[in-house]
Amino acid sequence: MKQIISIIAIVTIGFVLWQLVPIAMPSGFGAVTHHYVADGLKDNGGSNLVTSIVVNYRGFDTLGEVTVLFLSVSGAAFVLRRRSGLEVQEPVPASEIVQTGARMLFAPIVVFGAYIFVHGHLTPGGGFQGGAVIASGVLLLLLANRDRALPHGLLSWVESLSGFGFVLAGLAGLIVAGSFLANKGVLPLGQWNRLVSAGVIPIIYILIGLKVGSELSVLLDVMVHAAGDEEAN
Amino acid sequence: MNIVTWLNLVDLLVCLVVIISAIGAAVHRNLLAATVFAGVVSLAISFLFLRLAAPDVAMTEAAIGAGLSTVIFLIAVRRTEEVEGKDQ
Amino acid sequence: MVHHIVGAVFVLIGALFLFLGALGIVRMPDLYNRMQTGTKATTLGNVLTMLGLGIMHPAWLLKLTLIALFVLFTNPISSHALARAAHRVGVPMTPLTVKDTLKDKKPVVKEAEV
Amino acid sequence: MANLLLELALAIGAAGTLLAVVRLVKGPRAASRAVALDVLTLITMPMMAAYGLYAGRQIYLDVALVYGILSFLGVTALARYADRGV
Repeated sequence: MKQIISIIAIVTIGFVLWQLVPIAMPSGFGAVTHHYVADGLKDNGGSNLVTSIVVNYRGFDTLGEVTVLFLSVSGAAFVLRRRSGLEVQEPVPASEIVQTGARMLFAPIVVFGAYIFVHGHLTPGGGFQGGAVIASGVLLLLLANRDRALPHGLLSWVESLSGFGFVLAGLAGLIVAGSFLANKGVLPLGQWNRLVSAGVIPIIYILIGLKVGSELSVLLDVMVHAAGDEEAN
Repeated sequence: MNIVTWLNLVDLLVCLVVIISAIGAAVHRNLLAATVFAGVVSLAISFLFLRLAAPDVAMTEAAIGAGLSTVIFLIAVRRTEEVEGKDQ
Repeated sequence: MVHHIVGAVFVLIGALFLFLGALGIVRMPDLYNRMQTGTKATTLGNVLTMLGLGIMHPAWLLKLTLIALFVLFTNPISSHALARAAHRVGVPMTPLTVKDTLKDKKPVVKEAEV
Repeated sequence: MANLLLELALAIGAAGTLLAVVRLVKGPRAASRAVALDVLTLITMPMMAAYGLYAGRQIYLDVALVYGILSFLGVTALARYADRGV
């Protein structure tokens, strides 16, 4: 019965969305869109327009998203905090192949994540994606050995400092150019399509990447080590 | 203008994959299977984002869907119940 | 111009191997046989496709090689872990199985539905 | 000509995806489904790369690279789940 209801719900929602497509997709662009598309690259000097919009025009949204992620990780850590004195079933240790693979692949994965957020203003991807890739590297370590202890002090310092740096970069824009997270005039835009270009955007993306990476790593660590109800019984 | 190419067939098949696995993820009672279905949904959606010329979104979907969300679901299943409504 | 055609033929052969791998996991009788086709044929198809794309567009060869290398590194890890875990929890083999060298290793943990 | 062959390869790959989905839906246990997920990832990755060449945009390769690096985590995690390792 439940399955039939779910299928009916899916079909109904799909039908409604299908009807909404012409309304939701206007044929032309609005004035704001025109401004973004026409002046986005010129304003910010990056070669990735999406990055200019996400970090510069809508940078305040990004700050809010990072804060939401921080709050959710804090909430998860609060709910799933490690309870002592519970019987936890001993895991079967990972085989040597998995452990060796984890040791060998951890460094390339982290380097690749760093590549993604350092090149955020040139290629697709950015802070959030790079942070997620770095957290996946940490996840690989945890898969190979569940009892591995992460450096919590370091992670929380990185997380706090990068969040602080993000706000500082925004305030610098407020002081120099008159609006929060403004890009123009804070740092030179540099040459187009170079690694060091686009003003503060790469700095903000590196900070976001570090923040997201450390937050997701802490989340994974908290979830892996939480003693759930099943083991408590 | 409206020439049907092989690429349209590709789009159609990938959309079919998305729909089938989304239904599977929604209705399956075994939560491990539903987790795998969800991973396939994000995989196919990521390809569709590429077809729509949105590599940024595709990369986000890839970075989150390939490893992290699947594993977070798995950990959550481990901490709770394997089969939906087992105790009823 | 000729390297475009040669590369495209390589890509086509690679795609054929990918298709055969997918066909294999539908046709094979049990998990272990499915893993044979599901990892070996598709890895070969993957490498062949990347090679063909590299022939078609030599400027991209570095990144394509990187993808192929990562597939060659990571795919054995995951399939090995899966096969080991499946045997440990006692995923059944097909009745056609002739020899199971690890038969005396009793399942250590019982999982309901892995 | 070369573009047509690329399109054909993409179509063959997409047909393979559909076959793997058959196993994904049928697969008697989660382990078989994990194998289907593995195959789907390994098919989609070259499809992404081939489509990147077809569209002439190198940046599409980055997405395929992300999948190439991270795709094995899901299957490994399922295996470790069976070992009670997560």
